[in-house]
Amino acid sequence: MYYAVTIATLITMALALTRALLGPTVYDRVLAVNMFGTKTVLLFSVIAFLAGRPDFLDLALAYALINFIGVLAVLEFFRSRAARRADEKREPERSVAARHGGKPG
Amino acid sequence: MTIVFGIFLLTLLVITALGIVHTRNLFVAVMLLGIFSLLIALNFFILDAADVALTEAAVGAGISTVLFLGALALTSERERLGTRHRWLSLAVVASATLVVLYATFDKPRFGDPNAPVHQHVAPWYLEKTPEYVDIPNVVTAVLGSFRGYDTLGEVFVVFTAGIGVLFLLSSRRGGANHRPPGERDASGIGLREHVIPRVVGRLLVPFILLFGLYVQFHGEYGPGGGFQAGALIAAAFILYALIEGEDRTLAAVPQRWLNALMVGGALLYGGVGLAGIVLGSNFLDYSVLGADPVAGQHLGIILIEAGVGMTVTGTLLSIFHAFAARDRA
Amino acid sequence: MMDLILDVVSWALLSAGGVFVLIGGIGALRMPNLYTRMHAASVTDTMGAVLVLTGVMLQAGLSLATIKLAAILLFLLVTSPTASYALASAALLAGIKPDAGHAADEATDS
Amino acid sequence: MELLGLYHYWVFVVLLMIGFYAVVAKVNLIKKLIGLSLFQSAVFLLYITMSKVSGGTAPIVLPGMVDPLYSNPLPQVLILTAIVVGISTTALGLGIVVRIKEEYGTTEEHEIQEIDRR
Repeated sequence: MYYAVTIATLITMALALTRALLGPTVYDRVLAVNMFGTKTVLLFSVIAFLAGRPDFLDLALAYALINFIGVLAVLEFFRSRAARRADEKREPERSVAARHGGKPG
Repeated sequence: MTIVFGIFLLTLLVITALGIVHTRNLFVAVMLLGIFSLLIALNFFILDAADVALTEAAVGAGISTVLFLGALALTSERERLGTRHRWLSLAVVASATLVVLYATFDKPRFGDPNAPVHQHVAPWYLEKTPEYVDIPNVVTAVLGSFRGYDTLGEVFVVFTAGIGVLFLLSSRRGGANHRPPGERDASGIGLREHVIPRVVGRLLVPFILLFGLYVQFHGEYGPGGGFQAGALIAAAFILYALIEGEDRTLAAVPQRWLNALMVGGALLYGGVGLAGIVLGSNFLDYSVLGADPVAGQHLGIILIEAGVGMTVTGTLLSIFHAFAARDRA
Repeated sequence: MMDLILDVVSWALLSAGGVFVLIGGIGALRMPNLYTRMHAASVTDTMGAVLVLTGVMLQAGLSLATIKLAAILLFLLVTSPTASYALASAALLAGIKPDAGHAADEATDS
Repeated sequence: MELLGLYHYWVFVVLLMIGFYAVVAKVNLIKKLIGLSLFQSAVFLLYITMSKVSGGTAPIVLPGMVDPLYSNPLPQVLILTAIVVGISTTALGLGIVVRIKEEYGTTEEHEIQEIDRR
């Protein structure tokens, strides 16, 4: 029965990967990555039992804790990009000057 | 059956890699690289390399995405000009592929227990670890004790790379420490306005730290060790920086401390090695550190793993702060 | 007898979990726009994870593995919906409308 | 079945060459670095593939296992350290790209070369 779950998870991974490759928006891709992360946690837990080494659940635990960071990093990336674009719209001269590193310190 | 799963995952891996190279949008490439990392960690796990899978998990899931996104924020997200000399490159790559493919037919078949790689020192490691080092995780024993020199070198490479990034990115414009406080704009506050991720993130940070310490000190008994723990602890602080903003993270753990961690870890490792000489044995021979050789090995491995963990934490966090500070300068 | 009941329950949970996971995958691929895809993916993500991990837990019995599985389940239950929320809010702020079926196409990878 | 035993090596070769193609053919410096990390991952995969022994288990001793067969720990040790070294060196490469972007205003290789020629 572990096999059934593993196969279902693997197929879902393939579907999520298809979604990540198709897009169409970046958010779809982030969604696919997030989904892929959860499926990885499940697969790690199931395979640990399948291989008879339940002490390797640490790996699933690591992913359960860490996967979140990737999504938050993406969110922060979008947020700071929006802030930067708003800045550039407001003060085009200043940001151009800043980009050329005109002023020291 | 597990091998069939492995083959399926490897196929997905190739498709992901093709997608990464094909897309012109670098942000998409970084997202796909995240999937690639998850897939390769699963493959490592299926191929019996739990320690390696844990390392890939600790590094690939959080830190590498964060670093690539940090670099993209400072450069550009799109490849404007795709490929140069496409047909020439394809021809070179195709011929190289054929040569290497031809070479693979001489390789021993997958999983062959009589392959040359299993005949040399590896059986000796597996056989002698219980006698000389007496810890269950043979990988940690080889990493810390039998091949301690090698690991020392790797730690110094990590350390040097950290110094390199600090040199490159904290020049001229000034890092976060030199920025006048009045100049701060909205980009340094992290996700403070997003209440739900913030609450959940704050909940997770202590658990990631705890798990990092568990991986650090449980590395002799299960998958884990300094490299994984360092990456996990760095990931915890990166999470804190994402939800609470750079400045609060730097207030909690100043750059000075990180520098001290980087240097201190490398020094601790080298110092344990020198202690071996002082106590009348060879460099990085821990047998003389304790009352009997096995106790000495235990102590030595705990100390050098701590050194590795310190250097890796300090380096990865310093690199992250260097990119983040550059973003706002 | 007890073992048999435990086995049957855990197999049932595992297969239900597998079905949920699979449905989520199909939904994420086949739904027409971002928010419906997110709905399909995140709801089944949580449910599938609960079912699969509980099923494995029943197999593991009372051991350190069960505690670890419970921790994994707890963290997944907390982080997975949060990640979905964060993503949906980012997409909404970026101007992708939930109601328009094909509005997503305009915002392709911008 | 005989040839299936080589599948892992073929995947290694294909991944290696995909990474190689990105490094030589792509103009964008960050894309080159991404290609380099694909290349690196392919090498990791080769080593870990070689460490596997059929019917073996991870080289972490479990009490109570009868006559265990372990996979080879040595390649795992090499790759474990290489992953962390890999992310550090990738970060160094990204740092250099960021500096190049600041000085030249672009991350496309031949635009940089044109600016240098002037």
